Amino acid sequence: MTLAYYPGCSMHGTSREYDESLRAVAATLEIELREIDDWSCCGASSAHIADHLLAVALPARNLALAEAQGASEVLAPCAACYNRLSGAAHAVADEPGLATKVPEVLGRPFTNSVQVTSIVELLQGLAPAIEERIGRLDRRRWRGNPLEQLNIAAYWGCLLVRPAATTGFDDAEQPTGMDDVIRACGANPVKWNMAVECCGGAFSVSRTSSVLRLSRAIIDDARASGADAILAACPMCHGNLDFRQSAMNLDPPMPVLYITQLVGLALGLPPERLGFARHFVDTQPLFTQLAQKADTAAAEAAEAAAAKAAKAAAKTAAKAGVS
Amino acid sequence: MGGEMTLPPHDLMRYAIAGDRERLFNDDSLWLCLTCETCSARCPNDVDPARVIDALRELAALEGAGHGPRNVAAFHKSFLEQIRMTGRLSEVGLIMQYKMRSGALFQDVAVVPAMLERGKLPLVPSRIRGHAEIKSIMAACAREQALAAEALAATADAPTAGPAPDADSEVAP
Amino acid sequence: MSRIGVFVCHCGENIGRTVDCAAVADALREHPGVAHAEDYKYMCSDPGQQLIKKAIADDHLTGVVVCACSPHMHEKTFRRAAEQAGINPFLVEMANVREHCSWIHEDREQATAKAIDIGRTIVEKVKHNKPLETIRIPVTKRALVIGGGIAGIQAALDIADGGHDVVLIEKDASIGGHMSQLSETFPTLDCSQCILTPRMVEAYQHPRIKLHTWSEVEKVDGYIGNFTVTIRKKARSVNEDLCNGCGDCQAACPSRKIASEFDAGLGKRTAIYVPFPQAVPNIPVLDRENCTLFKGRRKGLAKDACGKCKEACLKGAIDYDRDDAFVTEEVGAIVVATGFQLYDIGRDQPEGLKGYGEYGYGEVPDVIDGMQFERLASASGPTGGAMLRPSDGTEPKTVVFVACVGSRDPEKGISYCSKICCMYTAKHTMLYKHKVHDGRTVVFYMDIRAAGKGYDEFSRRAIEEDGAEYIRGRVSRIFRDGEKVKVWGYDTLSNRQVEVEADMVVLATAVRPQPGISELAQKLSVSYDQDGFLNEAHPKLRPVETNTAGVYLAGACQAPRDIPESVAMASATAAKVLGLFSADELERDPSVAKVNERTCIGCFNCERVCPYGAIEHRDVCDVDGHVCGHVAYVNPGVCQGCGTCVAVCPSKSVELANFTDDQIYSEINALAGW
Amino acid sequence: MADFEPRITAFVCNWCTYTGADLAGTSRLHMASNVRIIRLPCTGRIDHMFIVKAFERGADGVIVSGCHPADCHYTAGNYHARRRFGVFRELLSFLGIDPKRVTFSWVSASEGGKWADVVNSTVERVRTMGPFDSYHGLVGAASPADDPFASFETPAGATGDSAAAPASHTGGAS
Repeated sequence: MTLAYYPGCSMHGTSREYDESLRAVAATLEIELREIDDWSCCGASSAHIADHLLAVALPARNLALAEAQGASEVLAPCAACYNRLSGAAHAVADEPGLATKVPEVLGRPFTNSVQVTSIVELLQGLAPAIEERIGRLDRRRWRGNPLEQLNIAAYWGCLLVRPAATTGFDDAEQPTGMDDVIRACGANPVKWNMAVECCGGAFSVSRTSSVLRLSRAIIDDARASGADAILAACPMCHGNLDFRQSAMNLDPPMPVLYITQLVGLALGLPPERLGFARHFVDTQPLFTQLAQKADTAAAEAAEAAAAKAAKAAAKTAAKAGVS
Repeated sequence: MGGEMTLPPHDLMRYAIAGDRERLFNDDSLWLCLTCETCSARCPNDVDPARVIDALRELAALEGAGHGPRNVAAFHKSFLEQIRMTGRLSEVGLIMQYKMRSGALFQDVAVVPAMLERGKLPLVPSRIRGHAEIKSIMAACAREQALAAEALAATADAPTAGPAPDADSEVAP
Repeated sequence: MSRIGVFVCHCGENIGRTVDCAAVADALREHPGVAHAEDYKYMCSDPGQQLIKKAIADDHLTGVVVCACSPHMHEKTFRRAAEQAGINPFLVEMANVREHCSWIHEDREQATAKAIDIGRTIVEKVKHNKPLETIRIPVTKRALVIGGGIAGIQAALDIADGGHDVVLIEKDASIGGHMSQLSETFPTLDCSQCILTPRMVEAYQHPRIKLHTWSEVEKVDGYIGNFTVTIRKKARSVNEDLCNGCGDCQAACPSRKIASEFDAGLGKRTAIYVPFPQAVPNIPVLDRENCTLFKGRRKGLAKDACGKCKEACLKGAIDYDRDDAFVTEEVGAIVVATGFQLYDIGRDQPEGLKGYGEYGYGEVPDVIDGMQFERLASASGPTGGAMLRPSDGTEPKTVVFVACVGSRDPEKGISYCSKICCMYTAKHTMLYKHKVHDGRTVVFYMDIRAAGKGYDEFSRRAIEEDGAEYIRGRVSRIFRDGEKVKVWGYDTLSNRQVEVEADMVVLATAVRPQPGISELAQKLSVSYDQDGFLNEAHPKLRPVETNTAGVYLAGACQAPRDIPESVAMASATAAKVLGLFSADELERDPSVAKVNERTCIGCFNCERVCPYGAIEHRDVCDVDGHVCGHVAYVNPGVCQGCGTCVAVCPSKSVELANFTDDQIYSEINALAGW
Repeated sequence: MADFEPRITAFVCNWCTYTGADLAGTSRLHMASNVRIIRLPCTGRIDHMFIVKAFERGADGVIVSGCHPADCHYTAGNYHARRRFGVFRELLSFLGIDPKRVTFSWVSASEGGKWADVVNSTVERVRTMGPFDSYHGLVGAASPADDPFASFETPAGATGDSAAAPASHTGGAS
């Protein structure tokens, strides 16, 4: 499988671990990611506030480049980029005049022929392949894997599910795709309430207090629902939940993983390749804790098996005795 | 964010229907919207407040009512300026510019070393080859917007009675 | 040769002011085929009518044209007069020179010229008018009522008390409908079952009412006065004639964990069951879907897996091998009273509707709908009337009620107001408060629509006496938060976000038509709106009739209705039915279509366009008497005379009486060269 | 062309437009007097040939009007009419009749005002288009009213009465 890859600005900056883990996972799953040559910013948080045409034109340039570079499908792992790219594709298709206006403004041909794919769609589609690869379906092979002990809250945020008309690959209020990926990785999705609530998005810098309030509510609900960690698919969400968490003085802190990092772990990739060191909330305690739980569980299972075997042996012995 | 707005989304819609620019543009509420789209997703009448709010913000700028409170405006200006300069968003550049514009010079300085340590703030901004193209795209869009502003001024001069025309259609390119 | 009489009316000054009536009469007198023409001040007056009668007799007229007002005004008057003078009333036509001429023009010359033209076209039409006999069709004085809820019961009782036989059919095991599930009713808070059960028994025991429960309409043939209805009696597995309702079978049934429909899923029932103790008839049905024996049979087990109910039945009434049976009933009128269902907020929705993901798709156990609350509040309900929430059986101390869930939400697919929810929500807050005195009730509403006698006073009482907190605004999210159910909403009057930690949430979900309503409507040739509610013939003046003669609507199958409205509609349908049955024969307008069987090519285009299903197939035989083809035949009892079949007939083999091609071309010709 | 008075034939349904025209009358809405109404039970009854015939017989314009979609007294007759007229427009052009000479509209029983508008606007439009005489040129020198073959052209064997009518009565009305 070959996909055009639109990393977006954050993946080269504050969310490098997302980019790294994605590349590692893609390599393992034999997916070729062709980074769009000379891609530019999609305008994400700001362009749509200032100028509707610009908000369409900036992402459209990248779609036009992808087109010119022979792609039919573009992966935009950043939720904000995905939202702008797919939004632009829909706007050009639906809004009268844009189909001619946009190429004019871009100064390059654009036929709006590229499909924009989100990371969740991609990984959900790959879930069977992941399951097969890690051998989760083979209970014996998988038993004892620490991920079995991981309860994780799938956090979607706003940009992957809304507006439903342009995203629409999952239910807008109770999406399930990330849960499928979690299950494929052998971990346990928790039922919780804040999957599609907003984290404060682009106010991280300009209105930090709002972000702290909104993100705090998300982390609290995840914890109350029994999650050991939160799963994110958006650099902005990750930044608000991870980087801004130190200001919340949480004890213990709540680790926030990228969806690609979880898949990487499941695939058995070394944590260094997945960029955990770049997190602000240390993930090491989580891994230690999971490993301990796994050990305990394995010991318990062994004990139970031994007891069962003993019981069975006693039974046969008794039978033998009777006969 | 609705709780932090003096005019929550449904009030913004009411004032938009009433054409009350004064109320809309002299209030920060318009700029507190994060475009999380929850209002649009749950509106029983398919009003799509998120799109209307975007349009209102564009209208506010066209009419010279600014880009909201200083720090919010500073953020968006810096963001777009970054794109204009290099074609991509350099987060270091964004933060630096933002600090200059907002005056929040010391905000978050403590975390910079931690960011650097984690390799999250590349100091050398990468400039794309097509940065001239980005400049021309932005210039073209600005021209379109100027035309729209002129058209808007023309309609504003004409005596209007009753509610203002639909905000969406006015600013649509 | 035609001998037409033309009578020009001055209508006082109304026509005479702008039209030179004498000139019109003079001009038309010269028109070929006109034997008599005169004008008079008031044609519709008694002397005016005498003029017409006299001319008919003296001049042996073969047709009459009255140049006066609109046919919708006085056509009947003049036709009656002509009939009294001995000519067929359908040879009389009106030329509308008042509404269509004198009243809308000022120029006397132009108006007069136009009046002459109008007179000419009608004279040409009347020349081709055929004497018609009013169609008389016999009436089977027996009614079918579909649906045994309060509307159906009321209609059946009223018709039966009026002296005619009624067939009442009900798809469920018992009659009673939704009203039997309610605890108390607004605005009087009288016990629903206490007022309903006597009526159920009365209907059951009425000598003129024949009841088919666990039955559905399979097929409807015929037309007003003469319907033949095939009824599917679904396999009950219990012989109704033998069963004495002792209940031993239910006691013996091992499948005891099936969600009870009557208790809206909150209670349990057995596989063989009577839906509720007061059921009428008190005869159980066997739910084959959930029965162990039938599950086994479906799996192909050689031996039956159960049989306990049969063993327990001392009367030998259980019969596992009975299949669906069909009975036909001949009736003259049909009352549809199929009622409603409640919208479900779940993920799976029929086409055009969406669920409420923001309310957890109904998967939060302590979020229930209005009907479930009725069962919780009912003394005969699963909790015996104790106010206990479903998840853990504790008494909820804070209950949130949400109005307009689905209703007035075009984005979810329902744009109408469900009408009853404002009132029953107010009632629910009171019922709750009367049971849990220290409890708190919060109601989120969009508007309070309490139009009805005593209704607004009732909802005020909920607020003022029983302390319900009414918050004007919508709820944006409902989710489980530990033991609590959290409700996020907005108070638009105080402009603030509201969060309520509730123990239970009651959703006033929208009223929707019953499933299968469109199939039934098609069987009855009744139209329905985009929401599936059946259409009345006229929203103001014919609210209980349909466009299919002889089919009437009562209750919530037509639109959301409360109990008094349903009952009023039911009685109205009964009045219509009794009126229909008051004569032995029906009179019908004879302007219907007729097929020329000799030229019909049997393409049945007419059948495809006929909105009434009036086209039938007739065999055509060759000289040896073998069937060699088919031609169309218009059933005059069903045809309403729209003429659509005439326009689509490629071989011009259908004619509509008194609107024939001849006549219309003659009218067009009469205008030539004006 | 200022003195040209167009002749318009209107085919209307009995239940909506005819009653709407009645309402225009009871409301005393004054309108152009150039329209002659032919009442039919339903627009579904209208055969295209009626319209062609009206033009042939000297009409300069035609109005076809019935109940609004979904309001048909006979449930669906107007839908069938609408569908047929979609096809008929093309036939009109083929016949050399400018489709603008034909007005299709929905006028309900409560729309007296709309009926007056339909009448006035159609009359005005046809007035600017001028008389419809191209067809008559084809038929021959004789004016349609004097056409001695009128009786043979009436489909389905019109009787002598109707055939004689137009031939002998042309003077009085105009």
